[in-house]
Amino acid sequence: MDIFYLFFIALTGVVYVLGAFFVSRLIAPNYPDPVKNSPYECGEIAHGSAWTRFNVGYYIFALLFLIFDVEVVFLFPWAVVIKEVGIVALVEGGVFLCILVFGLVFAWRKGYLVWQ
Amino acid sequence: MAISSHPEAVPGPVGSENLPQHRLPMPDGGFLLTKLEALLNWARANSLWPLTFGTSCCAIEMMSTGASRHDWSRFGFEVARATPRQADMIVVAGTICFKMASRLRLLYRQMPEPKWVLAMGACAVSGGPFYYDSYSVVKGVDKIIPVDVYLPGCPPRPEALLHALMVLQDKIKLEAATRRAPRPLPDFPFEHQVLEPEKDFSAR
Amino acid sequence: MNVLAPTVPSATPTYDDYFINMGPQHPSTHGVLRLVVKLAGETVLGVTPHMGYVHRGIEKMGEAQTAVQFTHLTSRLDYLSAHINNWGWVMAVEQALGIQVPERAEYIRVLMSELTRIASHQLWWGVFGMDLGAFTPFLYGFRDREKINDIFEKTCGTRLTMNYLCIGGVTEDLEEDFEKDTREFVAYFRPLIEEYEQLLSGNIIIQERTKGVGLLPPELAKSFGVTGPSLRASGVDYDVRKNHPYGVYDRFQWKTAVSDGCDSWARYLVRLEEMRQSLKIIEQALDQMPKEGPVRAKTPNVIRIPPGRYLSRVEAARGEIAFYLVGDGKPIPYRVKIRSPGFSNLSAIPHIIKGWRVADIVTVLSTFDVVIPDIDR
Amino acid sequence: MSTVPASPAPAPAPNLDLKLAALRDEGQPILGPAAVFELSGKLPAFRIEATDLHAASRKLRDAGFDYLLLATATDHPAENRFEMVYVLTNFSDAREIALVTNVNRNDPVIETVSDIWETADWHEREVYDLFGIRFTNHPDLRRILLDDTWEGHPLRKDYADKVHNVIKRPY
Repeated sequence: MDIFYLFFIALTGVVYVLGAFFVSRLIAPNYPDPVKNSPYECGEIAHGSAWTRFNVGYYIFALLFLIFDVEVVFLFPWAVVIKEVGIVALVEGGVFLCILVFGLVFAWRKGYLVWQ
Repeated sequence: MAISSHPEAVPGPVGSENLPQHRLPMPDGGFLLTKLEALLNWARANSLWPLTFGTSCCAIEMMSTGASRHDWSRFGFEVARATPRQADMIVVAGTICFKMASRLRLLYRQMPEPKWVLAMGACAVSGGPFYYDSYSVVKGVDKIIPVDVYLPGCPPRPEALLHALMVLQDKIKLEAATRRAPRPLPDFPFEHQVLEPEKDFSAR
Repeated sequence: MNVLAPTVPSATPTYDDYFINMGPQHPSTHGVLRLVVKLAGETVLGVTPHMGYVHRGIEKMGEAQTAVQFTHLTSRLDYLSAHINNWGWVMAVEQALGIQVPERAEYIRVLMSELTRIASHQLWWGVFGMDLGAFTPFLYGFRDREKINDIFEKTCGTRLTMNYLCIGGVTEDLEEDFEKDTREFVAYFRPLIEEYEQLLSGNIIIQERTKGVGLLPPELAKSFGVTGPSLRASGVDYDVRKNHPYGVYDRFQWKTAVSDGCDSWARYLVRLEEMRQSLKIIEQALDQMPKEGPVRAKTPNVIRIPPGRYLSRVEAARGEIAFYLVGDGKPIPYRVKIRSPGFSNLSAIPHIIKGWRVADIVTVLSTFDVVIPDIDR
Repeated sequence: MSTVPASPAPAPAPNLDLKLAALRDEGQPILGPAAVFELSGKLPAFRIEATDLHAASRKLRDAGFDYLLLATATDHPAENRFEMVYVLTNFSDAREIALVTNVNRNDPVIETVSDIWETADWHEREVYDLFGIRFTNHPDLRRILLDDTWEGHPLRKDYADKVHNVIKRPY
């Protein structure tokens, strides 16, 4: 029976997204202009290409953010069911968090949190 | 319930109280509005996002309008976006010089389609105190981009800016919402000066 | 090659530096100033300001308008210290004509200038908070600034570009309840500066982003002609009201806000302290002011500027503004040069921002309190 | 169009008040006989030749005038000269002295003082931008306020602008 609910949730998601595109195509005025698609550079004409070799520091920060963001995503369902599951879930959550805190301390000690 | 203080505004057939019908002879707008367009215009008019664009003294009065006493977020203008991508209108607050004109024109063209311009202050309307004897001030923004509402004053009071914004809202409520053609750009002879940032650092 | 062997980091950086444009339309440049920034990752290799986007040619207009007509343009130069600019220009013409301003007008000029200075610092404080990401100071600062605007509006008629000071004194006498309003404002605003301190100064983020950022050594500041609170925050005790007194400033007891921190934090604290000193000056001026008397000296019908060179120097909210005037006996000046504080203050920024990060450009630019029409004229 | 008297009688005006006399007595020995004290208006000035401007500036800088207030020019087309003015003061008691030199209008070139006071860098760029006076061995002489593609120098008296419609004041 709950398959139907799952299908219903997926349906509303798809309808919601496609609907937004369809309505805007129907109503929003659409007048493409080459200048309108040019990159915005504070009022100036963009100069040079953005396809340059970036500093590796950005990659590290992105990686750290990704790790802790995904961690939070895991914590949400865990927090919802923690009452039914009881102590076991608490311990597992604690272990999961400790591993990640250990990763944070490692990054901190190595000095990755400070921009070089 | 008169929406705008426009003399010839004639209240149309009775619509629902918060979606008024309006009949006003407009050069480029529809004459009698349908329901959907009234709804769209009403939604757009009450959520206009200005582009943060202030060059001189009028910018301070625009900030005062955005601040706590003359709060313009009561009318839906609060979110002042820094990029033209998310802005609905430009409040040209301050003097526009020839060097800035091509930049303003580029910003206007980079804005998505339903866009409006409010020329705030005497400098933007006609060059203001710099009309005579100034070699570098454009005498009026309408030589660069099409302007919807002109607001005199040097600088205009925040209440005057609020009234001009309400006049702009009334104007939006009368326009044809869906197939609104972009207004033609006036021809402006000064082309954009190309950047050479390398030159800035070669000398040092 | 053993894949796991640690690779020695190459001497040359493995990334290119690139240019970004904090262009004419940018939320943190307080107007239309373009900064071409050369970046290596986040660290700034160099900054080159480009001005002129709001260059209105006011000096050329000075050669086409009479001295009386030119006064209204001076309040549009640095519109946050409109009275002080008017005073600078008007003092230059009075010096040329040898006009003696009556006593009461001198005190009114001091009162109006100090109120303008407080209003300018309030706006600076609000926008400084907004630049560093805190939106509440913007609302606090403008809420208190409206009180000063009310006082100006009652006496001068407008809020921002008042044309109140004129050659020979002041155009109109004060409103009758000007003294009551001003005393109310002083009593209202003095505790509020402590509230400002609590709101921003205690904030760890603000301290983290301003302490030690943008160090301006005194020698560099002197050589670049930096003036105003930015210079006094670098330990140089130079204030035109003290070192080169004009008007009746030498009759008041107050001290210039000086700190030798040289960084953005010192510039921030100096401006807060300067607000307190301005309140002190306003109180003393209100007490010592002659209750009645003329507010405007008799000036000739046609004000002809005698041949010669004249210079007047005044302490605006951002620094020292000087008017250099060359007359040739005609009512229209022969040459008007406006030495604007922002122009010299901005010339020092590229030399103190090297090596800092992109976000620090915003902090330094905001603590230098840059007003663009004042730079471009 | 009457112009500023080119070189008024060097004899100081009789009612030269004490402050100006003190400045003159202080500046004269530093600058030597080449500088002619000239009081036209209220600003005490020393008129020197353009060639020894740099030396005079160096001497005044070492004598304690560590703050160049402003460096600007005035156009005198009738006498075919630009009058360069450097107002020097200091951060202690802020007494001010002006150095005044003449530059030939047809070939306006003068030596830079930006190596003595770094604020002169931008002031001279602005004078180049608005007057067209070139400064030798200036680090980066480019237009600072106007567009790089701008023709002409607006602050000259005979500046005629056909492109940006300059509207003359009728009264």
